[in-house]
Amino acid sequence: MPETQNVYEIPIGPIHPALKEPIRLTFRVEGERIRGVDVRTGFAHRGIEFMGMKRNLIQTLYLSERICGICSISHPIAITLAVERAAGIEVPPRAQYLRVIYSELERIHSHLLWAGVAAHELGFDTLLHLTWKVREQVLDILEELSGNRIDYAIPIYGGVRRDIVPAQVPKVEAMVRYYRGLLDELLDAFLRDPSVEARTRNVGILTAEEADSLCAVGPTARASGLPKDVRQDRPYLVYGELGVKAITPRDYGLEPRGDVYDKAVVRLLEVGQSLDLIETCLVEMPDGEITSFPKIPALLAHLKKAEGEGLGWHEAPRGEVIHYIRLEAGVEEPVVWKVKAPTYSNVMSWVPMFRDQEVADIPIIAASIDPCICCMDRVHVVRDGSEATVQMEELLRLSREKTDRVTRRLSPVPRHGGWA
Amino acid sequence: MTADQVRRALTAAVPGLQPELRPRKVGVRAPVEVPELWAEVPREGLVAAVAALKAAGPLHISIISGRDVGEEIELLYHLAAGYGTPGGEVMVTLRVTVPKSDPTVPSICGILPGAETTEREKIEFLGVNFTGIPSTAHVFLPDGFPGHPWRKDDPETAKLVNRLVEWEGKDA
Amino acid sequence: MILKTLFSQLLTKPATNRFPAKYMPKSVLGFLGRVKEGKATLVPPVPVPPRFRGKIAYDREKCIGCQLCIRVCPARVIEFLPEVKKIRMHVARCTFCAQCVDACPVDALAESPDFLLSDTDRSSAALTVE
Amino acid sequence: MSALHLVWQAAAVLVGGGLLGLVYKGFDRKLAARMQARIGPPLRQPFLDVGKLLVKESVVPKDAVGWLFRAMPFLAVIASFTVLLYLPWGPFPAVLRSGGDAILVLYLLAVPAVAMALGGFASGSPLATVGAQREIVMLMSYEFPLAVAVVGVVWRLATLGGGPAFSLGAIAAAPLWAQVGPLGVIGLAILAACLLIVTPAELSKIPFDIPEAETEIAGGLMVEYSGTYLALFYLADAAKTIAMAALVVTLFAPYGIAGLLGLSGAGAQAVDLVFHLVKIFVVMFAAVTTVRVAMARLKIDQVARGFWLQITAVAVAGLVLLVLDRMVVG
Repeated sequence: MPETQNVYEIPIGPIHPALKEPIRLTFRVEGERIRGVDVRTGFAHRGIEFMGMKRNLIQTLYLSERICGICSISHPIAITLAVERAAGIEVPPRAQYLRVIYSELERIHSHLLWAGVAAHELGFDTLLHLTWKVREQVLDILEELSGNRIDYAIPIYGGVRRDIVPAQVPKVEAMVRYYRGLLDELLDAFLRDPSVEARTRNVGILTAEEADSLCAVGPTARASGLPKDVRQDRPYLVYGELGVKAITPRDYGLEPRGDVYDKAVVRLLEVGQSLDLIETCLVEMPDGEITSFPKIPALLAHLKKAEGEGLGWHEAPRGEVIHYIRLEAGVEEPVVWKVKAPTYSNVMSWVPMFRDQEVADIPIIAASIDPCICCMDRVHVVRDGSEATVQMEELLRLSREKTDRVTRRLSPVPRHGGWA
Repeated sequence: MTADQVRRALTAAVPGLQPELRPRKVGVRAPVEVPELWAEVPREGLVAAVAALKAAGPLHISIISGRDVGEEIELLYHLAAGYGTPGGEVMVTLRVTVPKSDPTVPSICGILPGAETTEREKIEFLGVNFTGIPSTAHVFLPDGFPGHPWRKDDPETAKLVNRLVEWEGKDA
Repeated sequence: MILKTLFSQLLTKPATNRFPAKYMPKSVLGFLGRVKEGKATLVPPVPVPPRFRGKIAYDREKCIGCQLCIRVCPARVIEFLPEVKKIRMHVARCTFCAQCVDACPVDALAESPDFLLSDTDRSSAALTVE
Repeated sequence: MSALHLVWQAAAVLVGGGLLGLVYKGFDRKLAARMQARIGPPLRQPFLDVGKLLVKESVVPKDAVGWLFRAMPFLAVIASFTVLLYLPWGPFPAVLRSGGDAILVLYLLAVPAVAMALGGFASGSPLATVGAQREIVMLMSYEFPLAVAVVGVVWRLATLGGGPAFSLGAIAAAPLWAQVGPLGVIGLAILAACLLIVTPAELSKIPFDIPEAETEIAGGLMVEYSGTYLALFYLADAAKTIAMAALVVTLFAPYGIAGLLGLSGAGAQAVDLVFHLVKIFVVMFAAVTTVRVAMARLKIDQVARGFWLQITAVAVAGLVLLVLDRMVVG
């Protein structure tokens, strides 16, 4: 079809209610049909890799945790694996199981979070509230085990920082039972609801060939029918022994189409898979040390004299996370630290997914890869004065003036200062 | 796919290539060895090496990492050969070194369209040129951003860092 | 079905814990002041688990001024006081990873369950641990 | 009836309708929240919202067609409040009963939607433009089943000789259910169901809140509106909610309970008025609140297809049944 004057541009972002994080998508739209999309990112670039290369490895570990609040176990696991590889550190067996338990707990909470967000993008707020209500259980368990609801600060080079004590095991088991009982209800609410199906079936299709050539990872690739799961393909920790199998819509008796519905299927089934893994780990976990460096000074000394390079990978809830690190003897900071978050691989998949879809589908398609923009963007840029950027002080002054104006109009009595 | 197959594919494609096998022991009860291959590739041989890997099985690019080593720029292509085969994936890292005077590398987007994001990122951050890349538009940095942040001799980045340090000092 | 869930939720108590008060007070700080004076009651927050990582507690007597905590702190929370060889912590910057607690060789630092840390002044006494 | 009396009645209906609309909005939000296991805003929240909007600055975008942008909220409010004057209120007949009939009500109900669409086009924002296009498509989709349902009922009544054709007052005075045969009852039930499905569409509520679609087009039509203008649209929506629910009640359940309770005089009128309001509330709760918490937002093409094909077909079937009933019963 020739481009007519009916084609106009709709900007989505960097600030938009459909986007939980800043990214700019410019759509060329004809009526309600999308003809083209331009993706611009970088609005949340903080320069984390750069900052990491200015800090010692222990500080970098916590920085990596803050690449993303949702994948806050995935990035630390990938970086610890990379550093352990580079510095030749062994991880005690129990610690390996503990890392698996924590990452599967995170997968549950991340997938439930996604389910809620997806429902919200569809205008189905009830499901959002429902899933986020049940998500509290796993957050409570994470809080119970790690002491924090997010940013758990659990992995450390050579092991983990906190053990699961016997008194906590029944609580974790209770949580597993809770979700087992609930999973059917969730599947019912998402996959057998006619209005959800109407909005997600055959929307945002990513074919298996496209997923393969665009190097999609995680549930985005698996929904297209590619059984790609780092836990099964390239084993690490104890995943090789746990018999993880990549979940595709076939496990739900569906032929994969790669649409949003399939992505929901994969994510919800993975919640069940994570429950299985947690249960198995709790049973199989051997006793013993949880770290090979109980004393921090010894760890710091070992890392300082380590020399080498290493890769660490992990299947985060959203897909493959990979960290490359290079250490040099006598330097506490990593010489090179490169992070790849899943969204980095998946962002290219948006282009075929958006093609010829409707404007109404934009939010759910954008959300279907479970984008984590802050994972992907990592450089902070300060722009001074150029391109009519308003400085923060100026913005503050303007908004205060306006509040004053409005309150003066509201009440004849002048307002007292302060926020109380 | 086994490490041996990958190694044969690589050496057949680029004569003189010497892939180094770095296996890692994984697991607790019945440990297995997960192979990793690292190889130095001249930039002329890069496309041939990636094409050979692609011909040998499903191929995935994780990321290209890079660093500034004085007069040269080192690029590491982290690829996963045999992607999607249970227990049969081999992590391949190809190391390409280019001089700063001519930082040009052939693009592998023709073989792996998914490499575009990471190649574009290298254009922004390291000032590497990729021949044959579909688009060179910025992905992360604003258009017209001065300099390349990962180059150690980049005066613009140095200024930026100084400004950030000053700004952070205010915060403390 | 979803309708069943909806109507059962209509008849049960909402999931929200009404912390700190059942209804939004005119002034939160004023309300907290009245709570302190015993004139108002606080709706208690959801209790924290036993090993919760809250504000770091500091035992000044035990501290030997080794500065190990400063070396591992990712957020530059801790300031060294060279005259007395002790530390000062600016909790406003803290990320609650408790790495300093792990690093401390003499157990001068500990995790406290205190998480009600909001304040209008980032250098107030409540947010400075000495 | 004196002119003063008329003015007094009109004022009571308008003020009462507006207040009632906001109260129902409060109930709607509270009940929806409780269904979602939330606490929800206090019942007076809609009043606070309107109050706050009224004191806020009303921004008119630079690219907007200023006069059109400013005029449309007023048009929406006037039209939706005028509907209230043409509807009977339980025991009380409509204030302007002599001036208009069901057809006029249908037209007036369409006006706020058109006003919102024009306002959206006038605001000069691409998001509002998309929203306005969607509003127009929505209007065209649900208008036909709505017309079939309303016209079907009033036509059947006219054939029974129940009073002037298309008069809502006549319908309220003589409920149809008892006057038609079994075919007619089925037909009426079908039309009632259609009208209940059209109700959330008419009010732009989930699953039909497509023109506003907060997550898709950031509020769509309303995206550039602020301050007083937004408050006016809010009030128009509140009045329209009441009007639509009252229309459903008037057409299909115009019964009072005073007779059953053996009351008469002012007491009966009061009881019936309250009962009427309760019925309005029930319709709103069933057709708006419950539906909007139990469904996802549909897409505009799905809605258009659904209304043009399925719902229209069903409504026409109901109409045909009524026609057959007329042939049988007379």
